[in-house]
Amino acid sequence: MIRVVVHPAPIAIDAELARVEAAPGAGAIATFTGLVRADDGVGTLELEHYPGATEAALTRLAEAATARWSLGAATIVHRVGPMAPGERIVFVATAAPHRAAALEACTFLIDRLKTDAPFWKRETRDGESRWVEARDTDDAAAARWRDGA
Amino acid sequence: MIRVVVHPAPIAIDAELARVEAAPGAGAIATFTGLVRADDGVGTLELEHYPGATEAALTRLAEAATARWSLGAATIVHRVGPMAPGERIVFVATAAPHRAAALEACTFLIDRLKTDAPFWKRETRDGESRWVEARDTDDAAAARWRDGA
Amino acid sequence: MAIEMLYFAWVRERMGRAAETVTPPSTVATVAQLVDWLAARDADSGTALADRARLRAAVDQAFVAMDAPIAGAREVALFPPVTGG
Amino acid sequence: MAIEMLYFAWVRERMGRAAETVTPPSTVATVAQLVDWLAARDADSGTALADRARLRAAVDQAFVAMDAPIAGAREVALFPPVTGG
Repeated sequence: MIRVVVHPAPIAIDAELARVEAAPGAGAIATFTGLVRADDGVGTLELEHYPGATEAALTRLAEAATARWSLGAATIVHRVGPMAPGERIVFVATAAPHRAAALEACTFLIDRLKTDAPFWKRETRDGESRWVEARDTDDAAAARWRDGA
Repeated sequence: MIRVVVHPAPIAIDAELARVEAAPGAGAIATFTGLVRADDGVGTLELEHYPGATEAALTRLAEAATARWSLGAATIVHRVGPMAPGERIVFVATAAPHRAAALEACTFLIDRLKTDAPFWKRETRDGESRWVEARDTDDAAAARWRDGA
Repeated sequence: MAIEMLYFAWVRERMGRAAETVTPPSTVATVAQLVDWLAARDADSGTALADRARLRAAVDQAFVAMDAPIAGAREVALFPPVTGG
Repeated sequence: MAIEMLYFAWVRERMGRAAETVTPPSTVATVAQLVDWLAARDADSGTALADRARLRAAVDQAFVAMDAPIAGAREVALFPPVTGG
């Protein structure tokens, strides 16, 4: 059960979790939520994406995780547009019979999302607006899932 | 910010998540939820615990994770008493500035909880009630976090 | 010295009680010796505690190995391997 | 053949447009050659696309390397390294 949502509305975790928990064979649910940090001078964050290609990339990731870890459910919800500190940017949830599969698949999805899905962050910090630079650590985190690692 | 709850009431994830997301420096939230599986013949599950010792063990785990991964928040909620298929047994949540710390700490907490906290499951399956046997894989999962691994 | 014994899960069921206060002789120095002494009291305790390989213990709420000393212990718990989460 | 170009993030801002339809000559066979050709059109495009090391591309919505062929491509997107999640 794959669910991919890219949307400007706030992310309602409740409803998303209920769907994932209802997946057949769900004994273990892992989630990851990314927030706009409230404490390091960021005023607002704006997320741009590549309509169509983004949803396709996220769906491919969810399909890969579902096949590799035999997931009962994989959900990726990514917010786009402007958002405020403390708000949720991204929510990933996985359901599996046992915890190792759910937790590993959840880590895989957020690691790969960071490098494989076309999103770009622009943040306003101390009154100045700039595009966020990609981080080398994201490439490294994504790389460890390749080649069956 | 450590929060440990051992309680017979259903686990309300919403309120727990809101607390964790409000932690100082929270940019990444990882959660794990364990459910009574609905599809393998289990009618009811009953959780027994060691009052006092259980809370102390969970608090020690949360403190260890907080120190090791510099968490902004660590929450462990464990249900006890009788529960039905599909209901939540355990909920673990961690908050950190970055995702690797939140995800690793969450995995650590549920792995170690399985072996280090005094809970015992009794399940009714196909009309017969029996105590659940410990799994060797749980010992192995917990062991990989020891000795600074 | 008096020790408060606690039993959990199938140990509790097989012992037929959740708790009891016992006063072992001073020759009983470790958890393993305490289990032996309890098991020797009567046939029911002997049966309940027969499967030593599947018994775990805590002394004053801290998990310990079976050869741990019980000197000064106020509370000793016996139970099966844990299965939470 | 006409190609629909899409620009995102600072590439979009520096190009001053989000999309355009271009018809490069048949000698333009790869993404890198397409970027060179676009950059040579005018000073603004040249400036916008100057930082080649930080340019990434997708052909028909699939991420590709800069030496990927564009034969038959209907849509080519240029953008900085992604920063979602």
